Amino acid sequence: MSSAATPEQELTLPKRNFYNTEYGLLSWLLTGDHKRIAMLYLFSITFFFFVGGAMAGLIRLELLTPLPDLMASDTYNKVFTLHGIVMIFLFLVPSVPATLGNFLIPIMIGAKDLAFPKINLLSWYLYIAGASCFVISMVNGGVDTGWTFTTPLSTHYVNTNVLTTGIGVFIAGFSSVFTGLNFIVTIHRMRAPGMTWFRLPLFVWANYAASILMVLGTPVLAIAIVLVALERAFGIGVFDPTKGGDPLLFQHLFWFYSHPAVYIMILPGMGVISEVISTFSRKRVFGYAAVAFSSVAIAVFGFFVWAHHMYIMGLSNYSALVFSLLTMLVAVPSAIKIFNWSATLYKGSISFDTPMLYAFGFIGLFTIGGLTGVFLGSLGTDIHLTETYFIVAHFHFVMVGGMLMAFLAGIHFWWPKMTGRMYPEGLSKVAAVITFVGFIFTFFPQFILGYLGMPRRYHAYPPEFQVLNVLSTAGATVLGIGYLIPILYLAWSVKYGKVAGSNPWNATGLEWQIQSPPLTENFTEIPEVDHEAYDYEWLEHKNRQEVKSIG
Amino acid sequence: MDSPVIPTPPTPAVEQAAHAAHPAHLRHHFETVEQQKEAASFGMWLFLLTEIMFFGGMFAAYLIYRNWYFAAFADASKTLSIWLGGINTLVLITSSFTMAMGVWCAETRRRRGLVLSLALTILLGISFLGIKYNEYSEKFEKHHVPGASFSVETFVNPTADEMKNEKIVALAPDLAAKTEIYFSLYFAMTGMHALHMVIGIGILTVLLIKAWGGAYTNGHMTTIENFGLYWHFVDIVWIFLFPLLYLISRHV
Amino acid sequence: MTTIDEHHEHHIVSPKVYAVIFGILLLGTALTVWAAFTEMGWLNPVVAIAIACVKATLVILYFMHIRYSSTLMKLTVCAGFFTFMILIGMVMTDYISRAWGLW
Amino acid sequence: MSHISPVLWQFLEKWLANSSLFPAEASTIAPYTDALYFFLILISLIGLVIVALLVGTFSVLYNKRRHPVAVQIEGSTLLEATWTIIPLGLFLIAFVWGALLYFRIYNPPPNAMNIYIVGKQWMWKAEHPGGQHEINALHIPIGRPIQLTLISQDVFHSFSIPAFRVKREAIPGRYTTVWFQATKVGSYHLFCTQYCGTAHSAMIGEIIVQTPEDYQAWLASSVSGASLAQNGERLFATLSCNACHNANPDSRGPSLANVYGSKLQLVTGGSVQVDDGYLRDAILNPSMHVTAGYAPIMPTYQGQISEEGIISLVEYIKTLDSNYRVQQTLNTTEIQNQKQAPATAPGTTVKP
Repeated sequence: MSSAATPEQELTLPKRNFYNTEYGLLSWLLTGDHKRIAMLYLFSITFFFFVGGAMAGLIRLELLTPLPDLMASDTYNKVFTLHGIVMIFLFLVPSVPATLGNFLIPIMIGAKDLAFPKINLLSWYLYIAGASCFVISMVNGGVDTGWTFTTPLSTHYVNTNVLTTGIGVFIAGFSSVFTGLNFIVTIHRMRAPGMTWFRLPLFVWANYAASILMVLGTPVLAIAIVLVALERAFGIGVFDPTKGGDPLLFQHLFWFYSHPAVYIMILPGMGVISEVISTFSRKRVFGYAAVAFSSVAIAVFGFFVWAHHMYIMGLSNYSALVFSLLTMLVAVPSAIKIFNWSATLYKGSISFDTPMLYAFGFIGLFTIGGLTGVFLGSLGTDIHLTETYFIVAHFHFVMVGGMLMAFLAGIHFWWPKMTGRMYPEGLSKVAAVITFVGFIFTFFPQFILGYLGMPRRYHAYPPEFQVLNVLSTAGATVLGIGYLIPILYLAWSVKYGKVAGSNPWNATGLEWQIQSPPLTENFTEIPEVDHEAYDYEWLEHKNRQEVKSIG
Repeated sequence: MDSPVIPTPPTPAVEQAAHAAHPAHLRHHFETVEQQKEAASFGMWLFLLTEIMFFGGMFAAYLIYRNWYFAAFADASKTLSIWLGGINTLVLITSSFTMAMGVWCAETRRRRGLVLSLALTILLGISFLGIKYNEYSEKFEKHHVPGASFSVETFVNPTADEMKNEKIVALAPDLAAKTEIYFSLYFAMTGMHALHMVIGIGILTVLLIKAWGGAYTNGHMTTIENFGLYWHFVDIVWIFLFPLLYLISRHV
Repeated sequence: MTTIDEHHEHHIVSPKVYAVIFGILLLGTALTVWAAFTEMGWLNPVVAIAIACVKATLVILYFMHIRYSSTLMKLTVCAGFFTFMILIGMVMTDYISRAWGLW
Repeated sequence: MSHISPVLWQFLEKWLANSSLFPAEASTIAPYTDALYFFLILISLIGLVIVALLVGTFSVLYNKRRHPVAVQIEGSTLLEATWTIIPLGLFLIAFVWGALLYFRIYNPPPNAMNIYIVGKQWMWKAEHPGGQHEINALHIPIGRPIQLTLISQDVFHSFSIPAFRVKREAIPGRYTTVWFQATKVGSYHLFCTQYCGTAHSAMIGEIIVQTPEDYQAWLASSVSGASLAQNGERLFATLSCNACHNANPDSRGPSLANVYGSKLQLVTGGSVQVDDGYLRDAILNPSMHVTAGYAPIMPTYQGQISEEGIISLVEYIKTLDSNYRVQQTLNTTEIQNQKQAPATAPGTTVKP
């Protein structure tokens, strides 16, 4: 796909771009450039994704047979704990915001950088520091509390590296606070002239909403973890039932962050999907305002529903009613988004490039993931389904099927912008399909397992569950391959890929109107925005002008 | 599209000409000094929001346990000295005032005033911590620090205790044990607050040295203003901690 | 440019205002200690919190210049306290209603 | 299939035949849960099909080759309102239906038979009122509502019986309850579903549903000592509870006759309904639960009685229906002590 406006022979990489203004390791480690920080994040996130993925592989391999035969129970518990911690704190939470968001938000709003470049770099260092804590705890023998750090298990009953891991979560949490803070300030303060709120790309809206959650939610997790650490170190008794504390209070504080955290994870992904769907159907997103506001609505309602993780944990039943009702309300904005995306295709001019395939995958899997959320939000069915593989399947459909698909859609969509080169198209489409099929095979059987009652975090299980588990493990193999292929061809494309040109998809965002890879300063002069987001007529007009001026 | 990468110096917009920027203070990615300033203070406020939520978790815990174990909380609160707490409140409010004056000096470009205000603020901050240290060490002596050495003796047998606080009502051992939760929250909340003070004093020292050298009184006082926000926030936390921890049911 | 006012002229608060606020804060501290020693029944904690809220509001409005800041800043501060209230309020729905009955 | 060896084929066949796709419906609640479950599946399928149809049809109709120029459409308030309100309505139905089911599962009928469950790392201990004691198993009769009162002595556990569609967490320091009525004889899985440490996946057991006759036979065959109430009575005496709670007119503690289920006036001014949880709290944190008219002199038993001991005491207090019965306590206990060896009775384990 090359831009119709640019003849083939002109496609060479721009002489100056943000990669070659400075050289050397230090120029990367001390950079203030949001694009370079985004690339740093991309590397570290990908690395930890494969660490977490390897853990997932071990889990699935263990569950191939009903017997606890591959590893000891302790090891298994440590593996799934680290799988959760690594995937959530080191991959899902920072994935889209810290890589794509970091790279694109300043460009999309017409700014030269994020508001606080040094804090942006600090975020990355905090991320690495947090990750190091996890690695240290892993090397020292691991931690087996589950990523949820349930008290009093984490405070009194396990002998593993809870403190180190807790410090890691605390630090990684502040990394995400600073990213969110930076985004909010940037989006409020740094928009180019003419870039009003309702001209912002939906990706920016989504990241804005997620940033609000990061800034306001994460500190509550931080304090919960601090109290767990104090409880462990000094026995302060705040969560200890024998001293009069309430272990459920920890659940409240923990989920006050950790439920909104799932929206931190999914919202930026939804932003990516809005961009991709619009670009490849050559149409303005259907009901722009509704999609934008639904992001904000999800962010706001996201704070009101956390206790639906605690229905059977001894939450007051009256409270459970309230939280169940609010949970139903938060499902609505997601439904709006799905329908709006579908309607965007109507009378579009759809092409099926790789990002679009991933976006279709997202819509399908996220719809299933979202709807099964209703099963769990509804009090009666939650009793049977919670803490089983149903919930595992549900959040993997949303997080992996939703978020990861969106992340891959975004990476494939903006790869030409980030590197200036295209990846092999046929292969990438094959990878997208493999991922989708592998995903369905891995996680769909887990819904059935869940209704059968197979508990999550089980090392061994009754033999009659084996067939479905074998299916799931087989699917996981396919899924693993699906994730490995992009890494290979994307790495290949950095050197050998076809030069993409500045706007290979003919997209309307400001980021596509500058060279790829961009200059360190992004824009030679700050653009005056005079058109709405996704204005394809404006783009066509602009392209015609350019052809004329060149001719 | 392939124009040279050398950043063109930002041209101040016409309407901001009055603020005509000293280029050294305007970072390359901002258009105007005003924009940079607003961004900085907005960022600071967002950071303070995270601080609100950080303390919020502890306030929630406090609220719950205070309602559950009110008698224990009331009793334990009486072991704190209102004098020390009250003086500390005054000290902190005064330091907030000197900080505000420091901001004013920076805004009106009074170097000596700024240096004096910052020095006073540091001094007051340190005296706050000194008094706090006094209070803490008393808790260690009386075995009121939660953990292995915690003892409920004071509350079970208030008359036997050396402390001359007749107001402590003797509690049954099971209820007296709940004072540990009070002290846990006391140490967690005041400890976190003190930690913020320590960090604040550290930053203040740096600011003081820079202000001595003439920084911040040259029209670029954003750093001072933002630090002021932080310091006032720490003050606000204490404004709530004082009545909540020291003044539970003193009238009985 | 946008629906809410995001930019604002810089306002220098005069020392006189600071001094007045400082005075009120000192008075408030004295008042809250006095109130704690006065028997008011269930009003005691309410009064203590109310005084603290007034003091905090004064600090925010004057020492922290929110009174002279843009609407955006005012909204930001409100958003912080709103979220804080959600945390407290929604946690309390559980703790208050636990005592209501068998379930 | 001829190239697959017959042994492997047989294995496959057996393997597939023994695998399950849908859990047994073995309680009165199960059909209700399944009904809601199928309703939700139906909604999900409809939603999924609509989305798939929209995306699929548009992909075919408006793909680039067939439809080279897109028609720009802003949006449609009417359509958007439709797909806001219809899902909202459906979700609200799911909420109301789910809430009703929740009431059903967590509101035991008054005639339910109570069995105590104590969870610990990593086993389930069941205490039948008759003194029968089981580990990682629970025998219950068919056709009779059974209420479980759960507690954990260490971390959170979760008592899950998929065939009954019920589940409840065993919380440290607090009783929770759940009830069910089995409808099919058989043996069903019992899982701990809340992650509880190393051997979490070994904290499993069996729910054995029997006909009333078999159940009676099992009860008779597995009496291992005194009943829970008798154990509690002995504990009541050994802990000298009856020194104060002796129902004499000048006693220092309130009489416990008929206290269970009554409304108690407390010194703090409030009144409270006496249930299992209240009795437990009153034993462990007595000074926070002082009956009006009495002094807060009762010592705490925190750390002195095991959870099973507290359960026995609670069971015993439930049986106290007259002052005469209370005064008999010591006598019967002595008789009990003569009659059997106390070691077999699990409820009386008194920690040093």
